[in-house]
Amino acid sequence: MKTTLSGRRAIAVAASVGAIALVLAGCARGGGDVAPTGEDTSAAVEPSPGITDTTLTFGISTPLTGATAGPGNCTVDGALAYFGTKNAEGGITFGDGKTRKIEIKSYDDEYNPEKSAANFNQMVADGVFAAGLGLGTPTNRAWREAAIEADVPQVLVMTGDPIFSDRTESPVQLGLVPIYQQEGAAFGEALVANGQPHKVAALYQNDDYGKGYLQGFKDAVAGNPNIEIVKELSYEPGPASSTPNYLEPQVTELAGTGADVFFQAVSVTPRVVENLAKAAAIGWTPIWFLPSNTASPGGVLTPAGVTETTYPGIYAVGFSEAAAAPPFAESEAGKAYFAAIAEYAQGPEQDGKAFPHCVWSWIGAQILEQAFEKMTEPTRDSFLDALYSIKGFDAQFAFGSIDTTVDGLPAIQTVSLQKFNGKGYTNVDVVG
Amino acid sequence: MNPFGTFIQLLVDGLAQGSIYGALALAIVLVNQATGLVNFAQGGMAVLGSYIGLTIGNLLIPGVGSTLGVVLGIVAAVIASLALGGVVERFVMRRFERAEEDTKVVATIGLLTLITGLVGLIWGFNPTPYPFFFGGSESLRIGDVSISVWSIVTFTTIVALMVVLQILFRGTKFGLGMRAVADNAPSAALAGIRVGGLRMAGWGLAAALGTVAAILLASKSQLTPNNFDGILVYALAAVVIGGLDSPIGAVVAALGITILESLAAAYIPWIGHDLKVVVPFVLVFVVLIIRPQGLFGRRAVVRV
Amino acid sequence: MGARLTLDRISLSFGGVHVLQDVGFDIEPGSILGLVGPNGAGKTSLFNCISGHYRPSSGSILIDGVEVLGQSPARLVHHGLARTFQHPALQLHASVLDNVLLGGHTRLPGDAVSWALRLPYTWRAERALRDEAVELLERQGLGWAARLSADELSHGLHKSIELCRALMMHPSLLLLDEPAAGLSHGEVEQLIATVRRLRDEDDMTIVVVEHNMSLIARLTDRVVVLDHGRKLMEGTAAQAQADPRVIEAYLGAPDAAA
Amino acid sequence: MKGYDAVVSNRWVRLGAFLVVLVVLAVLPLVADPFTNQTISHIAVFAVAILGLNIVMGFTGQVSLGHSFFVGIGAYAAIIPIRDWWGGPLAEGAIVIGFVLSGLIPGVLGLLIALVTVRLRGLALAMVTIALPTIGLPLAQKFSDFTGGNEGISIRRLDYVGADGQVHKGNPFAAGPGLENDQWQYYIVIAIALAFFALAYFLVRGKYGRAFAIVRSNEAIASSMGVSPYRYKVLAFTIAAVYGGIAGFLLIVWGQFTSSETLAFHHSIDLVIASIVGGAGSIVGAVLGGVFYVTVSQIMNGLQLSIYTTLVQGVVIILILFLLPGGLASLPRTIRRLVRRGAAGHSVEAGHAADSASGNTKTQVQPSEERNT
Repeated sequence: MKTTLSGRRAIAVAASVGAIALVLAGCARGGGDVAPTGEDTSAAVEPSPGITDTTLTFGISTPLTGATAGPGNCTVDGALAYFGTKNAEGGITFGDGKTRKIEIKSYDDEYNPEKSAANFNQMVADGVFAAGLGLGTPTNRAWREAAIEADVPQVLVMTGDPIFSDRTESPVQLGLVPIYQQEGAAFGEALVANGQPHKVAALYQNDDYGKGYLQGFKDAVAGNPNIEIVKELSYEPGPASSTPNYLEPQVTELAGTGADVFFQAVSVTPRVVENLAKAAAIGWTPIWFLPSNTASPGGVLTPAGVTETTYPGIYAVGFSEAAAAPPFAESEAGKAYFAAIAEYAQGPEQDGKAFPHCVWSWIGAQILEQAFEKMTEPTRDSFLDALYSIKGFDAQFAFGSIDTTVDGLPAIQTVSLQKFNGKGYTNVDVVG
Repeated sequence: MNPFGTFIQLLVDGLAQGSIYGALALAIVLVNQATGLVNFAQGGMAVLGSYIGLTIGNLLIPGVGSTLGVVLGIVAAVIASLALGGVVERFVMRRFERAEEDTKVVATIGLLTLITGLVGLIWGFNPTPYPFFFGGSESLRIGDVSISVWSIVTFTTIVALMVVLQILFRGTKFGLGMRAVADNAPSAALAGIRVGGLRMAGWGLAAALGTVAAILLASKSQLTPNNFDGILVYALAAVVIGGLDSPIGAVVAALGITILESLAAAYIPWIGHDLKVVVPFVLVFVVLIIRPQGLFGRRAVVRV
Repeated sequence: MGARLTLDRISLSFGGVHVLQDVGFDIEPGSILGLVGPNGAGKTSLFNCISGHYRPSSGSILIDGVEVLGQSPARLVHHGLARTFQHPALQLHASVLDNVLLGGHTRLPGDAVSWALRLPYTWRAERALRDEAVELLERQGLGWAARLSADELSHGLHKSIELCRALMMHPSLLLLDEPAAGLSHGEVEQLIATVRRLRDEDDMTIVVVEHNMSLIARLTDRVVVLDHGRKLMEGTAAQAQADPRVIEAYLGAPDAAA
Repeated sequence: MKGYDAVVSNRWVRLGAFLVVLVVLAVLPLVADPFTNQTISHIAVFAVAILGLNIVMGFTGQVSLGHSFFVGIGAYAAIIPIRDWWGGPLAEGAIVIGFVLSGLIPGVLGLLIALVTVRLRGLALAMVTIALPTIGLPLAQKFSDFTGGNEGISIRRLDYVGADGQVHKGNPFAAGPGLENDQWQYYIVIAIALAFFALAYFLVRGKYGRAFAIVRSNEAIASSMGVSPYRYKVLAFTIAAVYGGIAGFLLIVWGQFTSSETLAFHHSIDLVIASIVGGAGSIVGAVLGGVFYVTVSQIMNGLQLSIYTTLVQGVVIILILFLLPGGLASLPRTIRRLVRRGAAGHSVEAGHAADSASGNTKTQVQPSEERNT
């Protein structure tokens, strides 16, 4: 008897829970959807999520822990510093006349695409107005199409992957930093311009980053018989466990080619430091090319013990001033930047200059501000329209003016070839 | 540089880099001998130790001058690591003495997670240059080949440590006790050996050894919280290939896989630098299948 | 039907130490053989050779005339061999019933997929085995403990449970390694009754390693005495107790002969 | 016989509870907001992966530090056929092929690896399993034309030629009418996850559960029972690989994206940690592990404290190992034990002496199922 009783009771409970749930189901989500999709005749525009009359929420999904946490924290801290300062001044006046404060929400993706995809879901649930500024190709790619589906702007992402600036492929996206090909091409063009014959050795990271740089360079020197690429070596990148421990064998091998130009697309700071020291030690003194994210004078060249005379020339492609260079710290804008970083950064031990990404994020924040000031309605569409129509804006620390109107190119397009002068970099047009 | 010069250069560089893997492998062997487990947190502890050394060194430098400051920093790091290793063994790992193998492994993984999180929060993620107290970036040239002072210092330090450990293991009462503990702790305890003390000492020594390696590495390529993540994987491979109970085996295997990897990358085109990481791990497979106790290890007798 | 076990010139050495040298004997089906000798005589090593855990360096082991030397322990089970261990290794966190059911492992049909899909025949086999195990436990007076966790029971009960586990294998040849060690007087009596019943009713061939000479004398049909890895003598328990060589062998360890 | 009654009634209670859970799981997505659905699906994806890990680590005691390799391979095996064939003549068949391959390819790889390596004990096996992602990741990047390298493969907006001859963009896991995408994906993920949980639940009961357990605790005894440790370890490793691969498929259903990153070694570490926190020797533990894996990051994000996530995970795992070695799944049992010890304080055997004397067979009933759960 007891058996059947408790059995029945259990089933009864299950059944009633089911019944209640079904009733809830009938009214909750299905019912909720009907109202907004009904008539669309009201005069006032329905604001998008994440924006009120006084605030706007912006989400950043980026690596905050793990092997890429250094630059990752920078992508948050630059924006926090910039908008922190603006908020303290009362906020930003939007194109619709309202003054809003910008709230930055950061989400750790550990450089793991699956986490960044989950972060996107969370950002939508948290009601961010737009998201972006985050670092990483696979992590941004993981939610690119989800952002398109959900119509959430994914803007000013820190990856040189060209797909983010392709308006057809990526209708709600925009890249911040120049695409890798542009940077590689800038060096190639300057090398061609000096007219001398050159033998080039290349070391690149075997991913979109390294391959993009190399492709840009190759395209720029193509058809020029003076310039011969004598050897290309690569290495497998990857965070944490598979981060290459040292690349000196590649440098040694490339030195054996006797090349006089070393095109080096390596994104891991300590490895670049080692390579610079290594080549000098084994007596190989080519002209160097460094990518923008691992060319910091204070963070890379000085620790490597490199001076102006070590190599015939160290060239980097830059699109922003380097916070680690003395002129930056002495300028008014630079002082304001460091003060803001000191006040608002949330990442641990952030000095604002160990990685360039803090400055890039600061530039990105200015571009966002431009878009905010131009958007006339509190909607994502209006924001994207505004963002895509910035032209001739001179952002602090950025070379050249910002132009977001060109399909296929990111917000920062002006890349300059720079030569190391012992302290910082000076812009040059020709290698040599 | 002629092709032969390149070859020699690869060998020389492999020896120096392999020494770093070897040092960590040595630390893993030491812990295994003392407590019969494999410490996945070894690299994390090494990084923590060197950050402590850096901090203390930087505090001292204004007062005592840079060279002495750095040296004292390193001494402090070694002492701190000794203490850290002992404390971790006594208050964390001791709890898992009788636990099963997988629990112990996971405990050290938890430790690694904890330490990595802590280091990142305290010292941040910026790569920090580690001062070297004499011309580490200087190098000697012999013909085409250049050998950096760093390489020489690293290699000789590690080989010296290996020799000391080998003597310690095979030739002293301490080592004998350690082996007795590793073999059979209860009977070692009955024989009057202070098992707990030996275990703490083993952990402490291993942590100090790892810290020496981390400092050597950092003085070449800066200090980051994740400095040793990739190196740990190589060190484990070296330990498996060399044998868990053999200090010499661990170091020789570490040097061997590093050189083999570089040479395979340079001279076997279809491997190249993209796939060179595969080389040591394929070797791990091969060695384990042919000689599961490692090339230098002793076969354990399985009792029923 | 009990199995005939024939050992011929079994030798075993570990790292140069000769643990067993040319040991051989033959057991009649359905009889009980005692394997005795002082500590370190090689009794358990011989057991491990028979059960396949050790591989002798030479010799031959026949079960019902079939050579089984070199077969894995898991294979030997299919020759009707079951054994217990000196220290009963039960699944301490599993129930007594589950421990005993393990003995019936090879009698359960079906591969992993069938079991994962819970095909009806696996289900039925499991239930039948369960009924059998409960019955077996009840026969041993352990029915009350079936659903308890093994770690809640005493050492003596562990021994009984281990025996039940071995019996679930329906062995024709049963090896008992010190079955009485650590048992109370009452438990020993029960053990003797059980082992005798296995021989008399189930016609099992049984080999017992035991220190306790009085137990051996009451239980076994014949004994084989080992010393330093060699067979000292073979005969009845009374003959062994009277044999001067045996007495001498035990004199080195008089307390063991108690 | 009264003991049986208790068990049977207990089984009814369990059945009832199970039905409640089932009904809630079935109805919830219709009510809940998309994020809740996505989170539950996400948990289910990793619960399946962790369940595989539990079978190899928790149930047979083999340390596997390469589980992310199988998840990653499974994800590739699922997404590549869909990328290449969906919308073509195969239509939805591509998804079925992807599903089958996501279990099959990791399973075969796992079997081959296990055949060679499970003879190794403890650490050696751990080392070999570390080698899997360490080798797998560079290989996946090397063949980036096929695998998409680190840029990955996304199938959320896949080009396909429709019936009208035009090229459309479509999500192979888009919902039909009446459901939203998150609901549809939820149902697929939950249905498959439940099926694989049921399979594991049945498997670790009865013959195979007992065999795994004895292999874990004592190989010598296992072999004496006719349980070949080698065969059962190979079996467990292979099953774990299949579960990892299926989790890879579910990852695709959930996120429609994968890249070489999925294979990375440190994700294996994340899975091991989640497994231990949830309870490695338990089916329910896999769910709890999945909850831990997914929600800790989410909560830390929500609190805007994510830089502390690593530290928190480290602290949690050490605490769990100290206080609850059986993981969160063992919490009820531990509490019960503490309560019982506090209340009764008498040993069962003392109680038994009286019981058996009086022929009373009523003792505490501990259904054997509970111990595996």
